[in-house]
Amino acid sequence: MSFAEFVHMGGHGLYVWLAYGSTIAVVVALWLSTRASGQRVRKELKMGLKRQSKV
Amino acid sequence: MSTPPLLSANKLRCERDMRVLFKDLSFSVGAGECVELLGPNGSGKSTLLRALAGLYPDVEGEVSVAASMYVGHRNGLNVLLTPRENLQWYAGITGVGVTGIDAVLQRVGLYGFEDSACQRLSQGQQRRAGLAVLLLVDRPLWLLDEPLNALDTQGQALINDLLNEHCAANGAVFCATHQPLGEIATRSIVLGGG
Amino acid sequence: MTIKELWHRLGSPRWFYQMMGPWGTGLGVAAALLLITGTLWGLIIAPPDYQQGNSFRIIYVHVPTALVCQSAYIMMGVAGFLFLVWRMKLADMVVKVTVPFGMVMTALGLFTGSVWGAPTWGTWWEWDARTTSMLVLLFLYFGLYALRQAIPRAESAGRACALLALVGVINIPIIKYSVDWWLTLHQPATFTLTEAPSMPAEMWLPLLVNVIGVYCLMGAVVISSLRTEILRRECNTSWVREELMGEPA
Amino acid sequence: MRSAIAGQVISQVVREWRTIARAPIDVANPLMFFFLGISLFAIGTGGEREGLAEIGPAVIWVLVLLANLLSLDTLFKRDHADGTLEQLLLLAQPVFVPVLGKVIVHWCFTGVMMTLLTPLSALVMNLTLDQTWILMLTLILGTPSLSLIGAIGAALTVGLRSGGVLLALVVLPLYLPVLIFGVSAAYLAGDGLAVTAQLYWLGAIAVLALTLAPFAVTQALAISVEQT
Repeated sequence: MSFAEFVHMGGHGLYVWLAYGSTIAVVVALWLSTRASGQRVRKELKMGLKRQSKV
Repeated sequence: MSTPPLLSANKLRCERDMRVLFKDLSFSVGAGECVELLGPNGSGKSTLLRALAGLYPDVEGEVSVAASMYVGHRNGLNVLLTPRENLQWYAGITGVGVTGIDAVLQRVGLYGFEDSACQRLSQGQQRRAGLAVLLLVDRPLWLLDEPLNALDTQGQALINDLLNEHCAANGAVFCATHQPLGEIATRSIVLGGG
Repeated sequence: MTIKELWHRLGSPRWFYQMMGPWGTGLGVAAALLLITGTLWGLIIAPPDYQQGNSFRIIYVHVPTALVCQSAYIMMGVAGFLFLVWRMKLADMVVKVTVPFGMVMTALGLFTGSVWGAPTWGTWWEWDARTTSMLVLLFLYFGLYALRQAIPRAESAGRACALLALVGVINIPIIKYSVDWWLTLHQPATFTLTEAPSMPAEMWLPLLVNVIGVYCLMGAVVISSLRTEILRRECNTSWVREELMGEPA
Repeated sequence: MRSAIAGQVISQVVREWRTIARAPIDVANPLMFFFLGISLFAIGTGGEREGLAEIGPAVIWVLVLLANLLSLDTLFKRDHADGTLEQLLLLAQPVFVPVLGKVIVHWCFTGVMMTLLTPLSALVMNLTLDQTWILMLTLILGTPSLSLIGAIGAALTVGLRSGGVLLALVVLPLYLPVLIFGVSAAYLAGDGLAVTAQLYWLGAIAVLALTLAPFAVTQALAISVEQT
């Protein structure tokens, strides 16, 4: 099964790749945003605590 | 004070919008006492009162409150109805009889205004009608939030009489106020700047 | 660890924060592995459907998201009940944290469903019973999200959303039944998406792998967002200070 | 105990009735909106009679839903503003009884009113007599659950600034089953088919709402009151 046929998906390529692409994009984005918000909140809290300890 | 206190609070703590309003606050109000709660604006007076009345649940610490009657900044009156109709509603939902309504309205100085819609009464008169509920629904503990504002001198005299009578009849009053109540307050608690 | 002890432990966010750390990463890794194998398996190895050809492969992404967004709402309903009745702070955080995840998954499920409908039914949007009840579920998620934003105080917002989640979860079966009954009665029962004809093993195995993978993903996302939320809410406690300061990461 | 509860309900109903009598506009608005909507649809389809009969039941039911939604504000907004809602929560034992009284009065002035006016709206929509009769039956069975479920949404959003749109977003998805069974019954009646299943479902939803909703409303009111 050559790569071109694989992409063509027997005529339904557009739909299959649209669905899979969007799912992969959303799942990866979800994972990244969860990690990012975790780190951002931890950084903010650490800064807050540092400021408190200085006062 | 042989009878158990009508209101006892132990180590109350309240944090609101990341600011500690009060902490380790303990006090008790026995029968016959009239305690005034003083403190600048935003020091948590209203929040404490509403918590004691059971309207605000986010206060930590143990509280034991006898059957209480809370009157807040708002009068608790439907302005479309007349004072009499409002009191009839109060009597209905609490199950007390409607017979005492006329006497109560006269006691707070609303003789002749019983059947005019509250929206046509003056601010002071509406405040008196709001206080009339205290006399109609007879409960031992009164939780009052700024009862004196929007009241003229006779109104303030009326408040003093009502408080004295209530304390004399073994009731208790816990009242948040700007101007100190003066001599009728047996004790006062001041909420700090927070 | 008896149930009673677990229940007591769950009451303290600190225990959850420390205990669930490894669970969060573990589920995350499991989700990644399962989803990658399931997707590749469904894309390459699984045979095409005799009727729909390759567009049938969309089932491997559509069905898992459709299932997980409904289970997420039911989880919120249960958490809402726990918060309202037993005042478990953790349950409030679960409701708050699951709404964005559920909303994203429902939107994704709707999108993949309509993409699948295009070659199968010839239209991008078909008022089929399943797509409609998923659309209603999306509105229920919007309702929860909007209510959370509309109430300034965190504690009141928590209680209000817990109550709405509970009311919503009671209504989901009724909505589902009435939509299924009305829309399938309304137009002849076309090829139903989820109850596909009895599929041969090599067709539904990747589907099962993906479904488990998506549930692991939900576990991972919810747990890690929960741990962040716990830090945010307990920020002025000593254990959080020690947790943040001690851990230089 | 029984007389106390009866006393509560009567005093609440009397109070609501007086409030509405003093400010009838709160109740009249949704009804005006209902007929305005119907005439908009009629004009929109160019008054062409077959088209109207085709969409008639669906239009009437959707407008009943929206009119009910508009009228939900009158349930708690006034009491929340003037402090009587707090007093109700503090003084009434049990609280859900007067709350139920309020919802019943609200239903009388929205659901029942629109049901009684159905012959008029059915006339405008050129529906058959059979359809009108079934439409009224479904409305009288369906509108109680609209008011009850709507009361939960109203109680949740009573103190909020963005109350209106939020109320619609929260409540309309929950109205869907009632709409579906109501509209489908009217259409089936139009074809002369049996509609007992739909009526049973509408009745079941109404009973479920009647038993569960008052407690949810009371809990929601407690949440709204704590925010002021």
